Amino acid sequence: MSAALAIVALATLGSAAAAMLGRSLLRSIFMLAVSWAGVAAFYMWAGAQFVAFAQVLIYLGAISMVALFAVLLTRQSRDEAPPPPAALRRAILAVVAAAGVAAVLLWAVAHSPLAVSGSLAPATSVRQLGFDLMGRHAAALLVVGVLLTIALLGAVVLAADGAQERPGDEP
Amino acid sequence: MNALQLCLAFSSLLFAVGLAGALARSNAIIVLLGLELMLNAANINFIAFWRFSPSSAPATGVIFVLFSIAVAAAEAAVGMALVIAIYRHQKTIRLPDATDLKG
Amino acid sequence: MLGTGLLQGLAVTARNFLGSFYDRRRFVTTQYPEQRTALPEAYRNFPFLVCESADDPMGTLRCVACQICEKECPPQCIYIEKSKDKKPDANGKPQIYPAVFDIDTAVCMSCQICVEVCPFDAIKMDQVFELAATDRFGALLMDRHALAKPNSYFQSIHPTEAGEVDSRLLAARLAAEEKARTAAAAKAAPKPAAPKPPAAPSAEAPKPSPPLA
Amino acid sequence: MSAGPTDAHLLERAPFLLRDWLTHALPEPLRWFANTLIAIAAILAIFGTLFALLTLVERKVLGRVQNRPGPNRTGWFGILQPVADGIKMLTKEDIVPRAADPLLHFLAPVALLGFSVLTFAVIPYGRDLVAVRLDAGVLYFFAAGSATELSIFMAGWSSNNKYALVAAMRALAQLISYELPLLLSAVPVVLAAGTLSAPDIVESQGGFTWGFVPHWHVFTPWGAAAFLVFFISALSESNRSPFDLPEAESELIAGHLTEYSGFKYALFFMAEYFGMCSLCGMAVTLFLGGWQAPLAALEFIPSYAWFALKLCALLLVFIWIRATLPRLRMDQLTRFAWKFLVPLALVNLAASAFWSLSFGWAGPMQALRWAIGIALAVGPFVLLGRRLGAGIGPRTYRYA
Repeated sequence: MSAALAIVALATLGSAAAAMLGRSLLRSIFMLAVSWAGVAAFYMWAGAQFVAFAQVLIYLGAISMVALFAVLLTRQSRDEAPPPPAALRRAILAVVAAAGVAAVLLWAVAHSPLAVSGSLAPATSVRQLGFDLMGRHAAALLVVGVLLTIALLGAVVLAADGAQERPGDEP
Repeated sequence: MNALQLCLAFSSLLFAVGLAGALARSNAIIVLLGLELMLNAANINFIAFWRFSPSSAPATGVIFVLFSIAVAAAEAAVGMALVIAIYRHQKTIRLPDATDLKG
Repeated sequence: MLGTGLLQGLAVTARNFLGSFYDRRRFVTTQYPEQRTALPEAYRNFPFLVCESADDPMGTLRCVACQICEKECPPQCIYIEKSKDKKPDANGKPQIYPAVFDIDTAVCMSCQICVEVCPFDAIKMDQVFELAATDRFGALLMDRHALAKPNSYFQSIHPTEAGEVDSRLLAARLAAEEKARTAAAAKAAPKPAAPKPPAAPSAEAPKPSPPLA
Repeated sequence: MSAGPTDAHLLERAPFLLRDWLTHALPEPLRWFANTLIAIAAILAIFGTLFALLTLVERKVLGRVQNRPGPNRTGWFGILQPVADGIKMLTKEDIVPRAADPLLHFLAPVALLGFSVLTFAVIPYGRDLVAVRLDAGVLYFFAAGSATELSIFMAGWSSNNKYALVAAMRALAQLISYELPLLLSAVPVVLAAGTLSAPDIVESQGGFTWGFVPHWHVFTPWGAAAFLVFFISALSESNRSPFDLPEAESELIAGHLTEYSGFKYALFFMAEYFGMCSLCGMAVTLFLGGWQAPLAALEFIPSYAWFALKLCALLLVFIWIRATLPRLRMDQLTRFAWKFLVPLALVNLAASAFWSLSFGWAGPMQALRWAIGIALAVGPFVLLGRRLGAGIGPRTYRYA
């Protein structure tokens, strides 16, 4: 049980770290895709199948695609230039800060009295999940739907080119 | 260390990796993806607490993660659109270079 | 309505699909190496040398190595060497013959000019098309042994043209015979002892030599 | 895999009997493992064979449509042609361009094939004949399917070839565009069946009206419309003609496959056909009643035979369409997805909701229900179609 978790965690963390360290942007995104898949594997391990599939569908199917498109549409930045000294200093500071956060979090995790119930949470069926979403959380679902719609429209407006569509381009 | 703590440690480390990436890199896309990693780490916490906590309301953690994923998708779409808009104005997506307010 | 055109297209392909099973006129493919379509008579490519008999092709070549075709050939794919000696042709008359007659089929463009200029009806167009070879230098260079094909073959591939050629040759031969006979008779009347001059008939009718006797 | 039905007759239980005969001697945990392995091996073997046969059938059918016999030299009616192709592929040199990213270049076909094989896990091939009974099976199917896009992009980018990259961009745009209608046209079925589990969706389509009209979703107004949308999107998702833009050989050489040769190329080819098979299988599951027999009298034929029959019929339609339609242009492709299929699927969602709400209507109300249902399915199609085709008259060809 824990061995599976350890393998998943190591793969996820390793690929995430590789993605953050990598110099080639596209390789970074592929590594991130692996790490998101690792998170999905964690959800599977934890018995949240529905969330795992949603994770794969949205992160691997949509967000990585959007990132790839962004990379290809902003061509110059395919490979980052070697870091200037200022960037290097920033990177060192960032790693120190992240390590500090990690240390605090780990200390907190290790020292808080986290009780684990003897029985695991019952695996929820998709049916139950659907009733919950439409019942208790219906308002939140609605808000999320509106948010997604507005975000999509906003993204289209932001990314749209000002140039008019050429009139002769109709099929 | 029990299973819950293992999961939390995993999510803390993932959060730290995402934070380091978001702070250290100058490329806007990688910064955004670092933010996504941090969101993922938070989601892992939700699932872990739902799974192992003694008094878990049915499926609340799962539903929260679903909402979180939806918000993350919206965030990614808007973020990438912003990156493209910045690139169109300034011909670069390195964040230290994007210092002008007027495009 | 949208999609009706697509349905029409699908109907057309379905008709073709089903039709290919029962309609032989639709299904025109022939299984080539086993099944061969008859070539049309007018089909011509690559020249060959006509000989009179299949048993002795080299001895009965009509070609007298006049080299007109070699000179006329646009891509210059014909190479001829005259023989030093003379050999009796099909009619027994001594003639120069081609010691070497090569056609490079890799170069030949099947223009048929060699056939048109030949005064002896000795080179004609063939119907071969399976000349593929593994050696592109040797195997595509045809020598006179490969090129010689009997008159019967010519008649089988181009019967109309072969009939014309044969009747022309026969008429010329008969005319020459007639002439030789009258000449012999005329000569026999004043001077019966004089021998028959052999060169005179061959000069006026190039191809058919006078009959032997 | 479950234990299998016990009350069905012998032919119906044949796959389970065979499996149990093979594994009955093993102890319990090992037996479960062996059963799973057998299920995987069976799926791979059956669909591998189907792939080989499909390449041959496709070429034969295309040949017949063009009034020629198709491959007929290798073996009886060309039956050994797939073997010959396989040997050719295996013995070809495997070329990796010097400027390519060797790791990703290698991983792309493997990942693509892996993801497309994953989708086979949740399709019910017969009564209780499903590899993994997932509660969210349909979602799993689409998740695994969407992951294939990543590997296509991987192939295009790692080749370091401009044609491959352009094709990969096209493939991405196309797959993302058509993923949406594909998902949206599956949602009404989920709504009607009230479950995301593929076997339960098939179960919900059992039974007959008046003894001969099966309760398949395709025989409802919204179901027919959703099936149409799903089928068109499936054509596009599996890169089949007329949506085979990523590998438009007249423009992009071979698309993302340009720099692939030998066995890796064969893997791509295989993944494409596997994707086609799994999408057709999902279409059969969602709309055509899965393994259900079309007539009650024909239920003596085992369920998996019915599934195979429906699957092959759909695959043949795929080939038929390939033989008929020319390729679309890129802008036409995306316009068709966003301006026609997506709105149609969304409206269809409403139609399906109406159908579910009006479940209790009876008598003359039943006729009204059908009328409204048909109007909700056909009306948007006609209106959107007119909008899509606005300004395009029938073409006249001056020299034809």
